[in-house]
Amino acid sequence: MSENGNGGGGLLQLTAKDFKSDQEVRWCPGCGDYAILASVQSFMPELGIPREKIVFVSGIGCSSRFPYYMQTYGMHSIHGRAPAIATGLSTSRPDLSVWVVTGDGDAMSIGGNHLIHALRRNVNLKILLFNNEIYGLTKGQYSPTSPVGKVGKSTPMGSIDRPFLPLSLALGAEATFVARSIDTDRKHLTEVLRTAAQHRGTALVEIYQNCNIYNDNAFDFVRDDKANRIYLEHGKPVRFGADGEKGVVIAEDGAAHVVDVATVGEAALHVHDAHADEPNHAFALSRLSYGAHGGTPIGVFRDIDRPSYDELLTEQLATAVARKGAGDLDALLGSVDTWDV
Amino acid sequence: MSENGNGGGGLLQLTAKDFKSDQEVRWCPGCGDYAILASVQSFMPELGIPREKIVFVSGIGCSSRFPYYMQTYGMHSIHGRAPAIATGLSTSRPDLSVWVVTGDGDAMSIGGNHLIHALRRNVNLKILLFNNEIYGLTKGQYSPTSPVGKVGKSTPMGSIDRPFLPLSLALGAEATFVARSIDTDRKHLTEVLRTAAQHRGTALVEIYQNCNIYNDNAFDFVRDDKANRIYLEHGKPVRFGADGEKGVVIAEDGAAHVVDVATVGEAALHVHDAHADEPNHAFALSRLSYGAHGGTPIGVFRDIDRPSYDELLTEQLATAVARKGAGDLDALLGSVDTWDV
Amino acid sequence: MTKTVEQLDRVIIRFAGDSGDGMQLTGDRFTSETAVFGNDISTLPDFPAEIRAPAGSLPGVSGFQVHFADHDILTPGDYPDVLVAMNPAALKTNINDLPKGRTLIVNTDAFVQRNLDKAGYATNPLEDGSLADFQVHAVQITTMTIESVKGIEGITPREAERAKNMFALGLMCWLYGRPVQGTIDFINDKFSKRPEIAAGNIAAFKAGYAFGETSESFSVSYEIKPAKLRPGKYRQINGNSALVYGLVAASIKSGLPLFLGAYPITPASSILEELANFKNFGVRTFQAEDEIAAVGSALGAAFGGALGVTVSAGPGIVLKQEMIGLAIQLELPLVILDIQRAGPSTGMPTKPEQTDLFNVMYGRNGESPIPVIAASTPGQCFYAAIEAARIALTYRTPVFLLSDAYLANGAEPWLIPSMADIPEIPVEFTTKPNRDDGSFWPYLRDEVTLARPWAIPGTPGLEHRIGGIEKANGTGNISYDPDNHDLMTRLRAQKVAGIAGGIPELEVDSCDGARTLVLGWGSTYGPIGAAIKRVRADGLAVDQAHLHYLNPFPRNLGEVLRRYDKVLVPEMNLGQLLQLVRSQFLVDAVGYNRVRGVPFKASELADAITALVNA
Amino acid sequence: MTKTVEQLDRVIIRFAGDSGDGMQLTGDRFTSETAVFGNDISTLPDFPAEIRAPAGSLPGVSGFQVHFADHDILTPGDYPDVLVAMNPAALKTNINDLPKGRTLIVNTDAFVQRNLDKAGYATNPLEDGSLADFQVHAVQITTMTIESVKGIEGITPREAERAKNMFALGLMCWLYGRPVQGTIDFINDKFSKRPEIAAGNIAAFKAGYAFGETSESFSVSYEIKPAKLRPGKYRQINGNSALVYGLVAASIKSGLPLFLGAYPITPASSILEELANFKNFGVRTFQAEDEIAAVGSALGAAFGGALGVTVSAGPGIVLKQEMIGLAIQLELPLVILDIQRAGPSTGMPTKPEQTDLFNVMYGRNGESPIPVIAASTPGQCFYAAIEAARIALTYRTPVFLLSDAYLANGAEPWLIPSMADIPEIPVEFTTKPNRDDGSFWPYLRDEVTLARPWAIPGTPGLEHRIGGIEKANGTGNISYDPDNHDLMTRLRAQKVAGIAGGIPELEVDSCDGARTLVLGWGSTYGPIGAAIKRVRADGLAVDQAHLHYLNPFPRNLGEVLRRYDKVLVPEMNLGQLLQLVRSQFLVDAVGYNRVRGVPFKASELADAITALVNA
Ligand SMILES: Cc1ncc(C[n+]2csc(CCOP(=O)(O)OP(=O)(O)O)c2C)c(N)n1
Ligand SMILES: Cc1ncc(C[n+]2csc(CCOP(=O)(O)OP(=O)(O)O)c2C)c(N)n1
Ligand code: SF4
Ligand code: SF4
Ligand SMILES: [Mg+2]
Ligand SMILES: [Mg+2]
Repeated sequence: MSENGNGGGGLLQLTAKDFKSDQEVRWCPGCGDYAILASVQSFMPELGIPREKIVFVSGIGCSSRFPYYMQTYGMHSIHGRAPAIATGLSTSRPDLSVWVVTGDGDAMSIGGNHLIHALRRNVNLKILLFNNEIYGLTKGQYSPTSPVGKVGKSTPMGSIDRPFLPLSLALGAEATFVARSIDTDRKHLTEVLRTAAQHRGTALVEIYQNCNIYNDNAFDFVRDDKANRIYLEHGKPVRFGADGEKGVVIAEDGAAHVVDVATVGEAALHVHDAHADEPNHAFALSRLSYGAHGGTPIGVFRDIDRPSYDELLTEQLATAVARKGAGDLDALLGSVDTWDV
Repeated sequence: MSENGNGGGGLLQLTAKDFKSDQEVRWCPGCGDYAILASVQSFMPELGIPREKIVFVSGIGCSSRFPYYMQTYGMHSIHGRAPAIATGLSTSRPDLSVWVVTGDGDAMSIGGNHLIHALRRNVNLKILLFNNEIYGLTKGQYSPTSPVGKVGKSTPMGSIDRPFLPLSLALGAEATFVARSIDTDRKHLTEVLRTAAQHRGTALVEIYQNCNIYNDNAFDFVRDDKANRIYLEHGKPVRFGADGEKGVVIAEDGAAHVVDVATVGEAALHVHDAHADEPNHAFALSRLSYGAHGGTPIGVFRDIDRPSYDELLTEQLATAVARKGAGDLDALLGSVDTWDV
Repeated sequence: MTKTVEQLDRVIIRFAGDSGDGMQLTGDRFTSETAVFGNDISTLPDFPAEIRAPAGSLPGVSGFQVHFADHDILTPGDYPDVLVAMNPAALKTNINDLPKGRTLIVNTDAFVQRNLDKAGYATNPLEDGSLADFQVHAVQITTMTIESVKGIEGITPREAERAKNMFALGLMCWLYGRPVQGTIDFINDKFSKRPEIAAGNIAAFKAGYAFGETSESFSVSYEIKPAKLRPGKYRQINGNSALVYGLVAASIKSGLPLFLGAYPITPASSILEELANFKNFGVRTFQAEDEIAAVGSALGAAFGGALGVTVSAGPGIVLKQEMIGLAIQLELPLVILDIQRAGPSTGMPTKPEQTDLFNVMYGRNGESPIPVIAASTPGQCFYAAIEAARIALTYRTPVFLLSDAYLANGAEPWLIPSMADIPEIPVEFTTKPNRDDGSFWPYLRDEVTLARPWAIPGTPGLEHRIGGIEKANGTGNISYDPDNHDLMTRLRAQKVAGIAGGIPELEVDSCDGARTLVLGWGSTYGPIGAAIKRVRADGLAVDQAHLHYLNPFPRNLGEVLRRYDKVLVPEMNLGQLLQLVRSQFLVDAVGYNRVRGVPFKASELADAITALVNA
Repeated sequence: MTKTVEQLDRVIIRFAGDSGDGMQLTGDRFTSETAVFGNDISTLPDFPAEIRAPAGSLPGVSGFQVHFADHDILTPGDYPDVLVAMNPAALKTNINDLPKGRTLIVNTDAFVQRNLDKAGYATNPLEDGSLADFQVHAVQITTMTIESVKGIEGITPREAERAKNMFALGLMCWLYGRPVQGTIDFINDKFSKRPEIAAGNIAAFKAGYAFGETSESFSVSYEIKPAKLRPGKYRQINGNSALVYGLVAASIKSGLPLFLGAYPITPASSILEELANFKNFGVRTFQAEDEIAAVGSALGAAFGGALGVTVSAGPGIVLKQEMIGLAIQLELPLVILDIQRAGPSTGMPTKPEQTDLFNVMYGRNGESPIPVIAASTPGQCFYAAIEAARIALTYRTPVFLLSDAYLANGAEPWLIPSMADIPEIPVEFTTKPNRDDGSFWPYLRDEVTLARPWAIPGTPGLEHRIGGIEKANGTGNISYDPDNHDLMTRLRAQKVAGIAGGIPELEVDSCDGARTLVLGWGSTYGPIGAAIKRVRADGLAVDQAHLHYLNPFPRNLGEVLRRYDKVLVPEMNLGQLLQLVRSQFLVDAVGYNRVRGVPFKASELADAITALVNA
């Protein structure tokens, strides 16, 4: 995989195996996390970044065990706070490639605030959100992404609260990069990871992940029924279905709707623009899978260029030195009214 | 004001004065909070709800002193947590009218997570967010709504992080009601409060509020320059300007843009639909004032009907009683394997 | 083959297998049958924090120990008499606890090379002689399970194999003469939607039983007579369920609706989950976005007149503390359950510890006194919950109730209380002005309890505002007056200290001539009691006292402590109660402290006590 | 008119006025001139939590007390010699502190009916004889200020009136013979963008000075000779600035870039604000979304090899504790500054207290030991910050540094240190495998300090993972092994306890025959010292010791305590250090505890000491 040229990969002859740590993987047999781990490990060499420059930071949850399995630097932190910790690391060490791994409970429940603030700041982080629509590690309570009516351990009569759509929330939070992929679609996931890695600032990647113990089959509508996958491609009309017979239009109400291409004609279809300045169309697309469990867009919804937080801060530091000279504490301490005794 | 018929106001002959507590108001002279307080106090009688059924809950900040001045039940709680506290109150006491008062720091910085969760749950709360784009009480640090480049006490070289647009964030968080008004526009603010009060579930009202000490004139572009106020009215084309010469269209990119009515013709203008199922147009409008500091929509962006959290919970309680009968603990304790000694 | 039946007075069995092997269920069922049979019981489930670590791995081992007897027992037992090991990893992690000469039952089918490797066995322990010191029963459990299930339609091979825990259960039921009908009913109920699975499990269960009856490997079976407990109707209970029932009872007895705000966390989650089934009792449960919102919502509900409750474990309790500080300022009732687990930080989430005492006492800014009580046994959790609610409601204060992972999951027989016997918790909301001039002061205190009035929204004429800023005693208005702040600081402290007046004195289980006292709190009640029995049986005179109230202490604690030459305070921490009593009473008490994430063994405590007495 | 000049050895002045009257600025300027003049000084700013409460109201009063002398002084003084009251509310809230016979200067222009009403005066105190016991100087400050400014173009009447604090300052400068040029320069600088405002303020300042010289009301002016401090170059400093400089010094001396994650909160915000100006020192400041993110970001930066720092006050510290627990598990260096304020909950945000000691020691789940040090004076904050960083970096542990609202804002003369004299803080990152087999174990400890290696991202070959779950000593792999957990719990405790080996023994300021020791910590250093001086002057033999290290204690503390018959521990809390020393050393120390949100007065402490000695 290391033949890819991004970031000087030519020099480093790493393989997926180099990114496997010596720790035994402790997920349930059949868990979607395995597939994601394999994809990430095999994608890593492409980055062309030496392992020691890569850091994985996670919170708490099944998904958050991820860093233990990566032969990079890593921190398995506390519930919901990985983006905050990673922000400090990324901001003080712009030379590192910092990745956050989180779950739907970790990122959207307890950690919601840190997530949206990282997004608006555009901190140089790649956030992988393993969305299984359930709390795995604590054994099956509904999460903020579970659909209404979810019967879980804490909701015997069904949940009554409307879930978040992680990507809609992210776009409302001024995200510069949002994408979605599926645990088992290795090719697609790798492609999305590649784009995320190249993004300047915060990239949020939602990954539909099957928890076969507490929420099996939650994503079958798109995981099993591939005809429901709407692969978003920049500059292309949005089509899907077994034979591309379906498409997506942005309708009068500003919302994305699924249509028959035969009926409306290809020209009427929405042409995806991942780099659009305004997030409105990405927002419309992010809402398409709502409840319907039919056609569901995956891919990069939005990817725009804005300076990252650490770049701007580093710039301010340089400007300060240029303006005031490198700091001299002796001089500074004496720069106010002083007197001699 | 109590002649208004909403909610049985005819019976209660309360006036604004009845809603003034005996506590001396302790804001800086000239603070926008005074105007909001006056508007709220004079609006309250309209609700037709007896004072004892009304509760104001706040966090910490200048704005959060609000409950002390209202002759209702009230709690001045801790920083950022008012929505969480109010959620417990509203959920356990559906008979009350629960209002949250919060600031941009309180609601968007430390309290961001509680805010977005209240919104998605559609808890029966009316949230008044006093946005002065600064931390008032702690004396002038920039806030998550301050524009990029804000020079504040903690950002001597200017802030480098992109602010939230509170209404965009709320719409990304599945809000059922979002609105905006201005501290000094009493008529408009009252109108918005009226609509919010009638809404089922969470209503978020952003109020531009001038902090004349630490961020004076932040909203002059729309507070002073009334021609910049875009009054959103349901079912009407969106027009503004001194003589209605300007308007708003939703363009090809899905974004809202300001246009000359003379050029495009009235028919091209966006017709505001506050009750649209899909939030896309509201989202587009919520982004219109960004940085531009020109035409800025105020009014009700979105107001859709969805059951509130407490209604659904109360319903589950009733269903449980219907199914299992009213709880009998003696019976329940003995309903498992037992034995006699 | 005729088999003999031997009488035993008590037995300790440990089931151990892979996380996927259903050991917790097996243990639960065995315990249920044993309880219904009338033995006294005590159990210790022990499972990993991972949902299901890799099959066959050492970290994936899940265990369940049950101790049952014909007399009153206090702990799940130090060392097993029988170890059932379903795979090599289970053998490896548990064999060191099995005393020489005791019984080992192994599922030989699992001792294949792959599993031996995973467990780190260089050679097969079943063959290399390393188990020579034990009475080994090598049983082809998997094979026989699959065999037993043959012919039942619709069962997959995987499903057939998974019934092997029922085979083991059947075997153990035969071995100890347990009744079987309860398990058959249970299986039918559990798999009511898939009768073929039910049939398979029952077949495996019966096969295990039959294997015991017929196999030459087992020549003796055992009988353990029912225990003579206090007469009455019994059931089994674990600590978390008991807390749930206690909270519901407190809601009924106070007449206040129960509101629980919680965020899932091991080992506290089941309290939220179980209470969610009490909707027909008017119980509202709210799964919040985090622990801060959880306690916040409970406090909001309390402001509205509900019995507000929140529950968590260490990391979550820490997050709640700022809000609890607000509750202290607001002087509103609130019950906070802390199901302690091993720390610091994430620590060992499924393991018990007593390390949160300092945290609940002191983990807030400012002088913020709070009552703290602790439960001592699974069944006692029920009464502790009621008592926590009583204190909270009577004194208008947040209250901490400490339990731990051991009590949470451990089970014991429980004399079922009757609601009629539980005292009412009288709560009066203030509905009228409390001053002669017709005004209402929210901080005008009750002279006895120092509690402030609780006037809830909806009460006409008593509209008022409260908040976290210091307030004038009486009016409740914001006040920065130095003397008022000193006064309020002391009043809050006195109010909590005054609770001592309304709680029982500390009772001492004493014996003639004892010069040494063992003082405990929380879940060490069982092990300490068992240790005391042992050392007394050895002829030592040692007294025992157990604290259920940690703040304030029972009013006679100082006097009790000063009666002894030596005081030993065993704790599953580095000496937290110890510090409190040393500081408050200046007695040179010493600690026995182990922070291993497992309950004390009676034997280690007996050794420690003996050593101190003889020192 | 000729005026006499009298010599004084010390004076205490209190400026009091409306929040909008600029009293803090006035006090600051007076202090600066006084410091530059060479007196020893100590100040106590005292302002409301509201930004600007309603003009003229009692809660809106802002005060500033400055004590200056020709000798070494320790506190801002118990009671003022001179009170400057700019309005009736200021008079009302401060007059009770003014001893009979002392000087009162009032701005008569403000004593109009409206203001008298707001202050709750039924009659005008200037006229009703109630001030007869004081030497009252009734001055038309506003009128004369406006007069003085006349003729300066571009000043609004409102702006003219607002210069009245400069008039008052000018008058006081004359009265105590203070230099004036510094203030003139200061005004010119501050209003450099609006020269007319500068001119107006200078005119008012000079008018005040001139008024003193000419008015018959003042017949005497005073001279206070410079103090004989240790020779060297001095400046004024307050505690928060000193902490900032100390942190920057630690960054320089350790060679690590400084990263501060913080969220604004009174009285800690200025540390974030000041450090934000150190960008040319490579300092990165990050205003986080909340305190959890603030400490989290600092910990993330520490993982990356920075000197990670976070700062807050009570409520924010509580929120940080879960993350600090993680830092303890990770064994990474981190400095946490707690600028204590009055609690519980929001409490009284601008007022000092010492009530967070328990919170920082114990406010986390699990056994989570952490070093705690405390600063004693504004200037000492500089050294305390360096020491906190040294401990954190040397032992790879989070460290708490306690200051408080009094130290934060209070000022004193400060002998400016030279960077060259400050010892290096040697930090070595691990760059090579630390095991013979070429592997790297992140929890292989230094034998002396027990610190684990710090191998930062970017170091090839040392890739490793750390986390909050318990880990095996050495390898750092996840471990649920009971004995390992007990070991790690003890190792973490020992590591912190071992810091005692590297810190100085406690020094006692002793006098002949003393049988009583006064033991303090934190900002009570000044008042205790002043009280000791007094009681010794009264002939009592009393020793003093002051703790800068609260965890671990200096290794000789027990030995010191046991030397005395009586030990008094004065604290601005209900007895937190007291509990620690009683428990640890079983000495019957007693507390002097007041929780009033104001620093102790030397006189009250002198009384308490005397009472104890004579008891
Ligand atoms: C402060 C705190 N609260 C609660 C928990 C318990 N907890 C651990 S993981 C988790 C949720 C896990 O869900 P998710 O993030 O979706 O991860 P998954 O296990 O599904 O991958 C919770 C509630 C905790 N560890 N810490
Ligand atoms: C836990 C906690 N952190 C920080 C603070 C300090 N604090 C009080 S108000 C405030 C921000 C106020 O800003 P905003 O919410 O915008 O209200 P405003 O004063 O502008 O109305 C902060 C940081 C606090 N009281 N509690
Ligand atoms: S519980 Fe679910 S998410 Fe967790 S490891 Fe098992 S299958 Fe995966
Ligand atoms: S600081 Fe600003 S927001 Fe606060 S009271 Fe003053 S003017 Fe209003
Ligand atoms: Mg999940
Ligand atoms: Mg604000």
